[in-house]
Amino acid sequence: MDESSQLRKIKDFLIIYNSLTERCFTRCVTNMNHRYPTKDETSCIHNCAERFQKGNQRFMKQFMKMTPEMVQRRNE
Amino acid sequence: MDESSQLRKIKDFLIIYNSLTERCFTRCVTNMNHRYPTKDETSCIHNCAERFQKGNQRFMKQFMKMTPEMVQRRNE
Amino acid sequence: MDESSQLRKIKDFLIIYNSLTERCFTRCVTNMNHRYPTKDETSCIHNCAERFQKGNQRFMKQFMKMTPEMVQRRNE
Amino acid sequence: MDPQEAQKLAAELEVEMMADMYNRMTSSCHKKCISTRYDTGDLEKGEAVCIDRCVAKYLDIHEQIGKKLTEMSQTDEEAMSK
Amino acid sequence: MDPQEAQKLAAELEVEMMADMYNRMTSSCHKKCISTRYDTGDLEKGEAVCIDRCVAKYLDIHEQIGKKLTEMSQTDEEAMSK
Amino acid sequence: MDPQEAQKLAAELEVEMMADMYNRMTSSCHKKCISTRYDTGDLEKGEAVCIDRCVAKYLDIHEQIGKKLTEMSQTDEEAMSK
Repeated sequence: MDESSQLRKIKDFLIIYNSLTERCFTRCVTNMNHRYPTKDETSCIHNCAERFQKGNQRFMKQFMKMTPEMVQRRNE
Repeated sequence: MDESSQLRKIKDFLIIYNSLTERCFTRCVTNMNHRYPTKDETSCIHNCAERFQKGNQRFMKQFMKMTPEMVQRRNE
Repeated sequence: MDESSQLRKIKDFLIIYNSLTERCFTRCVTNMNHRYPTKDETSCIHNCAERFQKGNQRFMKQFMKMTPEMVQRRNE
Repeated sequence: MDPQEAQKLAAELEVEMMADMYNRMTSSCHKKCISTRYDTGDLEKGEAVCIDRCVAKYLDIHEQIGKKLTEMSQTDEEAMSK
Repeated sequence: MDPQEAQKLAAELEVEMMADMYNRMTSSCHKKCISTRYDTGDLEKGEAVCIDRCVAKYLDIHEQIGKKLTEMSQTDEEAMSK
Repeated sequence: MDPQEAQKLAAELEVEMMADMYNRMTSSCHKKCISTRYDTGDLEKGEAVCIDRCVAKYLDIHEQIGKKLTEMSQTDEEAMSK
């Protein structure tokens, strides 16, 4: 893999990382009564991250399955 | 038109295209009981795309009408 | 400061400026019965901008306070 | 800009826009398919099926909208050239 | 970076930020003006009027906020230089 | 691409992603902390405390999620290399 596609891969990872933090934080942290994440919040964060990541893998797999058809139809 | 502004034009078109798909999909597709778009969904998608596109043309027209005044005021 | 970080600074300012307009417009302008902003809308816009800007300063201050710890922990 | 550079930029733009479409799709399908109760880290069967259908449907609709936009811009050009 | 390149980048930045402002405006005004019932593809009269007012008002307010931000940053600098 | 240019692009990417994280954080914490009644331009005491906690918590959770993602990708690689 050349350097330019390696950078693209790092960028894609970082975008997922940033958006995962944003979404799971928004959903799991509901009040600011405490400075540190509570036990419930931490457990929610872990499940949320795992689910999103598994969801992302499923999206990628299905997308990879569908695009060849799409490209073929477009070139017909 | 030189190549750089042609690329800008293609980019602007693709951003509209992507955001139109996102908005109309979000609004028109309400359940995943079927793999293929239903007749109602398809009709909703077409009306949605047409309206957004007509809306976009109206936005652009009004924006073009307003900006000269704005630029003039700023330079006074 | 060299030219490249000066551009970065201008860009950061413009992003704040654009997002501030978007948020305060969305919250303060609730109907389109009038072409010009009403007295209530104008007052809301000014308070909204002031609050967001003060909020942004607080965010930056706290972020600057927290990041050294974070970077240190990461390098341990 | 020489033609080679223009071609390279056009290719980069295509990749960027494909990535943008993909990101919007996952964001939209996430909202439609994945429960917001986070009591477990596993995807349920129904959620996985929903993701597969949602991706397929999204791509179908993206294609339909592409055709519609092309159609509409042709009608505009004809109207202008009259 | 030579001055010519810096100037070119500054001009590109201005175009990019103008496009960003325009996109935020259309997104905001779409939500305020366009009905989400898609039973027809035509804009209604009221929707068109709403768009025109919304664009004009958005630009007014963008200008007011620009002035406010400049004012506030001057007050900050005065406070710091005391 | 020569190594020096690659390094420069990697550094730019890091700055860009840090800025992206910061923007998402402020947007998320704004929603959680700042009242939408705009009857005054001042931050209330409770809002300021909320911002401080929200930033600290957001950074903690960003770190935790980073570790989790690394862990998950290692498990995937082990599973694949079996």
